[in-house]
Amino acid sequence: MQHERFLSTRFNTTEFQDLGAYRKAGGYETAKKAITAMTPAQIIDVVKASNLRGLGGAGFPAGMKWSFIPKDNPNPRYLVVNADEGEPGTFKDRYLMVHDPHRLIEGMMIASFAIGAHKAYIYIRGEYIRPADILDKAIAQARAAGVLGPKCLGSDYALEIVVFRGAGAYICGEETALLESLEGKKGQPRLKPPFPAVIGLFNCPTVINNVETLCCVPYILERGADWFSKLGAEKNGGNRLFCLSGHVKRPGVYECSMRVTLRELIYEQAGGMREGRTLKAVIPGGISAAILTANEIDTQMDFDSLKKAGTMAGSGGVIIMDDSTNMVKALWNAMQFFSHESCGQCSPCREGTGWAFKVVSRMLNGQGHKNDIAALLHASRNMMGTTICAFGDAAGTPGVSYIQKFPKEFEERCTHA
Amino acid sequence: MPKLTIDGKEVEVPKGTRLIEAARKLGIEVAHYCYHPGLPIAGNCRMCLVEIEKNPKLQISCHIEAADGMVVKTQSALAKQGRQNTLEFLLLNHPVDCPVCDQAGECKLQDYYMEHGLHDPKFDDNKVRKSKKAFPIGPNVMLDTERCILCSRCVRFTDEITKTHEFGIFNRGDHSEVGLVPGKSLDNPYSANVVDICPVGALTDRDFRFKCRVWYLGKTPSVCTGCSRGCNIEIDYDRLRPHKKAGHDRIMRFKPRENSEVNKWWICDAGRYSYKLIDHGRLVAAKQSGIDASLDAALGEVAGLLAKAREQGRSGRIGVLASPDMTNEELFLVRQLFREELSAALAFEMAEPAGHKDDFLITADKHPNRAGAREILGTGLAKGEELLARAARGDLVALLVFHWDIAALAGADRLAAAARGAPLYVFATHENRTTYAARFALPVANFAEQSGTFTNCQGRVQRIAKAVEPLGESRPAWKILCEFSDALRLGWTHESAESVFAELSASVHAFAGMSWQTLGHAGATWKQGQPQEAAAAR
Amino acid sequence: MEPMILDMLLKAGLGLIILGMVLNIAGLLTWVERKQSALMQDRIGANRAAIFGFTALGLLHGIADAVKMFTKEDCMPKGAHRFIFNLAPAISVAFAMAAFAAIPFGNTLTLFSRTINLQVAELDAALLFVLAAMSIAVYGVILAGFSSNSNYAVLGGMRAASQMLSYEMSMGLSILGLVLLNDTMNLQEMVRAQGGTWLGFIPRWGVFTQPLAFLVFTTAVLAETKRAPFDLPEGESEIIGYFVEYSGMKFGMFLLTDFIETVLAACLVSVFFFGGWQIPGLHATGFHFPWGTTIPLPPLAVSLLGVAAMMTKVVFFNWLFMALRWTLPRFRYDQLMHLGWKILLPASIANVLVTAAWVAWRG
Amino acid sequence: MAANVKVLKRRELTWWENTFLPSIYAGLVITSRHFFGNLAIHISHVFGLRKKERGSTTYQYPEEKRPLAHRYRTRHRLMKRDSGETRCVACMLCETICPAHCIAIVAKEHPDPDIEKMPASFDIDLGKCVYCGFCVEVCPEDAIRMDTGRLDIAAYSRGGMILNFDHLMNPELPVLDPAKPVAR
Repeated sequence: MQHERFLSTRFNTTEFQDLGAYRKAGGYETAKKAITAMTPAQIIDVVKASNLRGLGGAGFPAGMKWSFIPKDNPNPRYLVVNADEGEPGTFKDRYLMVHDPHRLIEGMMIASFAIGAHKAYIYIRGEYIRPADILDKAIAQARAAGVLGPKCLGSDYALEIVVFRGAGAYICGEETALLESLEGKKGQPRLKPPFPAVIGLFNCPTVINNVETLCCVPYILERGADWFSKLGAEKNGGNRLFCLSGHVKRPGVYECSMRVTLRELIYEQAGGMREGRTLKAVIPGGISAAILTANEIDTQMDFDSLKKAGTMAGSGGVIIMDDSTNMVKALWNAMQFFSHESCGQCSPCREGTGWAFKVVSRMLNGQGHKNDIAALLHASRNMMGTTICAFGDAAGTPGVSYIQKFPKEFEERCTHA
Repeated sequence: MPKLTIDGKEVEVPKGTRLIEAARKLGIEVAHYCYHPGLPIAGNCRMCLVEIEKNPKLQISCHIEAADGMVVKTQSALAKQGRQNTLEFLLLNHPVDCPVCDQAGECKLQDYYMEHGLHDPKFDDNKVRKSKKAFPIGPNVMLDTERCILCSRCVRFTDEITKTHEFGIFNRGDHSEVGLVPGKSLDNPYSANVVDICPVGALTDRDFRFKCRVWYLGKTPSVCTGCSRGCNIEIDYDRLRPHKKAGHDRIMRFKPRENSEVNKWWICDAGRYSYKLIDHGRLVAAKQSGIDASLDAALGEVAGLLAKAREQGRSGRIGVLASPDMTNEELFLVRQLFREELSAALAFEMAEPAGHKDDFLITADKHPNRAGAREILGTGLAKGEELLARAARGDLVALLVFHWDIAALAGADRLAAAARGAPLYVFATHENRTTYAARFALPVANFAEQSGTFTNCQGRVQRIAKAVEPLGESRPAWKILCEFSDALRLGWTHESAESVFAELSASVHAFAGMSWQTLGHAGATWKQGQPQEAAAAR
Repeated sequence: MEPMILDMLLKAGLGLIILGMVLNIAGLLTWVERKQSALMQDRIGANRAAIFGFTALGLLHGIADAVKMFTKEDCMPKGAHRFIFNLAPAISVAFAMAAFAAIPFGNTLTLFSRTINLQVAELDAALLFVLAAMSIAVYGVILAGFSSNSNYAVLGGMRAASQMLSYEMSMGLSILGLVLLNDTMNLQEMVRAQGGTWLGFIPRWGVFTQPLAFLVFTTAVLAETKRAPFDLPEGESEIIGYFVEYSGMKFGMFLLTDFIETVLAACLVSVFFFGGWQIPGLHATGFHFPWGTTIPLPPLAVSLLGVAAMMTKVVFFNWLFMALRWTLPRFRYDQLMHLGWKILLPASIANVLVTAAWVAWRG
Repeated sequence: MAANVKVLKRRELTWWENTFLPSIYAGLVITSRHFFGNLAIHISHVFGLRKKERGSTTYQYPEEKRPLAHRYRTRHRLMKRDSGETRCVACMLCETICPAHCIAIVAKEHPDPDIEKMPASFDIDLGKCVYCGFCVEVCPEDAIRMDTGRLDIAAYSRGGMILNFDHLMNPELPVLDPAKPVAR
């Protein structure tokens, strides 16, 4: 299958980090057109029509999200870019920020204009030191050139962009925890409702979008909503960056249409499994997604199809495991991560992740008790759906799905009385 | 006003009411830890899960607002299972050291464990040890981070109520623990309230520590007398166990009692620890010039003196210094006996240094019933100092002093001068320099040992009740006044403070329409309109 | 005069010997009772009282008891009749002992050419004397209960009195058969009449001539001693007896009376039904066996053997009574009355009638 | 509800049985068998024979102690930790459950915050104790047991019957001091 690529076309060069090169290639023209020639409502309608989904993981339609900003709220509005790319197996936003930072800024500009924000934040994970530096530099350049600032691109529209570096907490990728962190508090998710679109950053209406989502926006305005929505699948417009990692010949970021199947991603794009190995399992959307076995890979990679398959598209982090993989070890890895990253606010997640990790550790050491599988399922299931944010579901999913899909490997290790 | 159904019962609640409050209105208690009606909602304990029809997931009832037509089930199998699962999580790393925990017996973990019957926990690994076990975090509070279930009530209390921000929750995941912000100590004037709101034994009272198991406590609703706010309290006393040695403190602690009109859920530390005065330094026997004497002799002498003065028509020269520490009933009897019957020289106020006050509960007036005294006795009266001066001039045949420690306020010299000029009779709860100087000091019961009413600074009449027996020979002042009335053959028939109050409400306008029953345990605000009725009558 | 004084002295001496003997046996019985019941019940029994570490199989307990009783406070209940209260135990014990005066402990003993009848009082109506003495013992019981100023004691006394009266009837009637047969009321004569054998080997003892009378008498005399299974008057552990208000040695006297009466009962049963001092085959000159062999013995030896035989029989019956006491459960009061009036009394009357008919028929 | 009544008829006694003589005789045989059998054994013991047989089933108490079942409840003791300290944490559950109100505990702070609480005093009034063993069952710390095997409990006063903390920690000590004053 042929894929029309646009997001990833600049991934093999760093020249577009420079404002000059970017503008020479037609950069900021779309933004200028949007700011000067379009109304915010028009922009939102275009984005809505493009079926652009939130590409950070939840897949919430971006245009819809923008339209939730209350019109009558006198408070300032904010755009926050979620660049806290913490999901294990995901590394697409880094490519975008390193290789095409101005694309992000342009997307932010359009989005900020659409929602009426004059200040936008990029919340970037603390480990992304180089991307953050590049962004800082790009913003400084853009501001110096009058692209940003009180008069953006010569219009009346004012926009300031601030890069905010996180401190390395996975939970701060959750939008409300991100807001808390941005406000200078401990990164813990907030109770919803109210949603950030109503009460967000500093109690003001706020839109939070992923880097990739915003990078798509200039293209949509440039080439039309129709083009974009046709690129992808039904109600899943456009392309998506898939981060293939694990036991394939060529791991990396691949831009594909949402229509692509998992099989194609593995065997065509990534060049298939390593020499002499066969596929055992795939996690299609970051570590929080339910695992799939080798004969479940014919599913299409859009949000709705994967949901139907019992898993989720998530952040696009496809982790491929071959037959040399120890699933208990894999689960141990996941649970170690979750128990370390639970924010500790809600009891089920705080205590459940630690419990699940202890049980899996015991299994890994071959010390599993006879009823440990039941205990692990019990803990995992009870974490799901009972917490403030989606972390509980994320932390519960691997335990349940790994055991469902590979019960034998777990049973073998749970023999102690 | 949304109308919803909870457990098959319909209820209508104001908009914005949370489900947990709507359920409470129906008398249904949904198990909860982090939710407290006086604090912002955190929704982190995930205990108050209920099932809402047409909603696939269980929802926390402390956060979800009641909506019209909602059908809520708090007792469905799913909801119960959900709460049981949460409880299991909460107990995973709880040390379950109930034997050494002062909270045992009033611990919500215990209560809900019994309610939800989690008798087959699946966790069988080592618990996470927190950094520190019990340690003091302020003058009044001990913290045990292991017992903490991280409900964040204490954090929210210091953030929202006292705004002193001492607490924080540190670390992540199951290593999270509550603690003090570095460099701070929990020493705000309301610090011990965190003990009350802590649903488990993480925050315990240093003063109450290991003193008594809570199931030995008897509880009597009463009112704090520390200042004129009249915070509602509960007197927790040790139900004397026959095998326990006598002689130890009877009152174990004060706990604030919810009254949304007065003190909400809180009480200041000064009031909370004022229980120590109930048993310490008490005047337990009549004293004659500081030496033990017969109470009957003392009462007889005063009664005889009153009768003689009336006979000789000199009763106007009896000085009576009543006190705003007295109950409304006692003040009413003072008015009836000394003003209406004897027309004695009456006062109830003295010059006092201004007390500490803040903008929350603590008031500057350190007497519980000044409002009541002014209403009953009137505001146009002489001050106590004038009575002292008259006594010193020899103008009085006797000076009766209730509660006031004159030596502390007016000085020992003026006290001595007054005592030289007229026989001084002091009715006091505690021994002090005034009782030593008096011709007779008579022991009276304090507020924990009698029933009655106080009127707080808002004009709210609130009942106190007897928690313990009067110490030693002491007896309530109203009983003493009734004895004097017998000596004067006035024909009073009061058998309880309640009957005095009935007469009071019949004759003093502000109290009109009130009765012991309508006051209840929350009290009632008196009538506005024609205040100072007594003064007007003069 | 002289022989008469000597006779009196001899009789007095004999009386003292018998008195001492009886008292000692009664004292020993306290020990026997403990030890025998212990052995029967797989216990050890009293074994603690010791002098210098010697316990003498618990024999010293009797002494310890005596010391205890003599040294115990002598209480008298308020409102008790002082004189009668003191008198009652004395009556009990005195008349129980007086009855021994008529008991022959042996045949005549010839010493220094004087013939001494081994019977303190050679009464022709000895039988009546014994019965009378035993009856008077009832007074002790009734008076004790009556004078104690205690309802329980009165009830106990009344129970005791009615029981003793009930059984005295059968007791007296059962002996009547023997009197008819032997034509005497002198106990010594009655014993002598039981000498000799039938067919050379069956002793001519009362038990063989009057078997029914033996059963009735034994039962009645046991009831007369107020001991188990007829111990309703005392009811040691359950129902309170007539001496509930007594303490110290006065209580001890009642206790002793029981044992003395037990000895008396054993003596009477031996004398009436087991030939007293008779030994089958022993004649005045020595043993005469039915197959013709004779062992000549001097008269003194014969007399002493007779005394020994009497003692042996008394000891055996004491043992038997003890064994019965620790074997049988106590009667209920109505059962007691039923037995006395409806069984023993008709049986003894029938026995008298049959015996009288037999005597009349034989001429 | 009509009860189902089954009338049992007693066997009529024969005339001979009615005299009770055979029963009396049988009873006498039994008791006499014991009497003479035991007598023989005791006599044999005097001569050093049949030593293995016991002439009685009773125990001569102070010299000879009856073996106690391991669950027999005897005087209390407090258990110790490895360090020799008491295991008791003064939770007062025993005091609470005690039906005789014979336990009185006063708590105090333990220097080790991991233990936190310990008894300042722990008194058991054996004069009131009914040996029900509830205190042992209720103890969450296995701190109190009734397995000392000590039954020799006597004192000259009521006060002498009160065991204090030292007595409970050292059950082997002679505790009931006759010289203790009568008054508490």
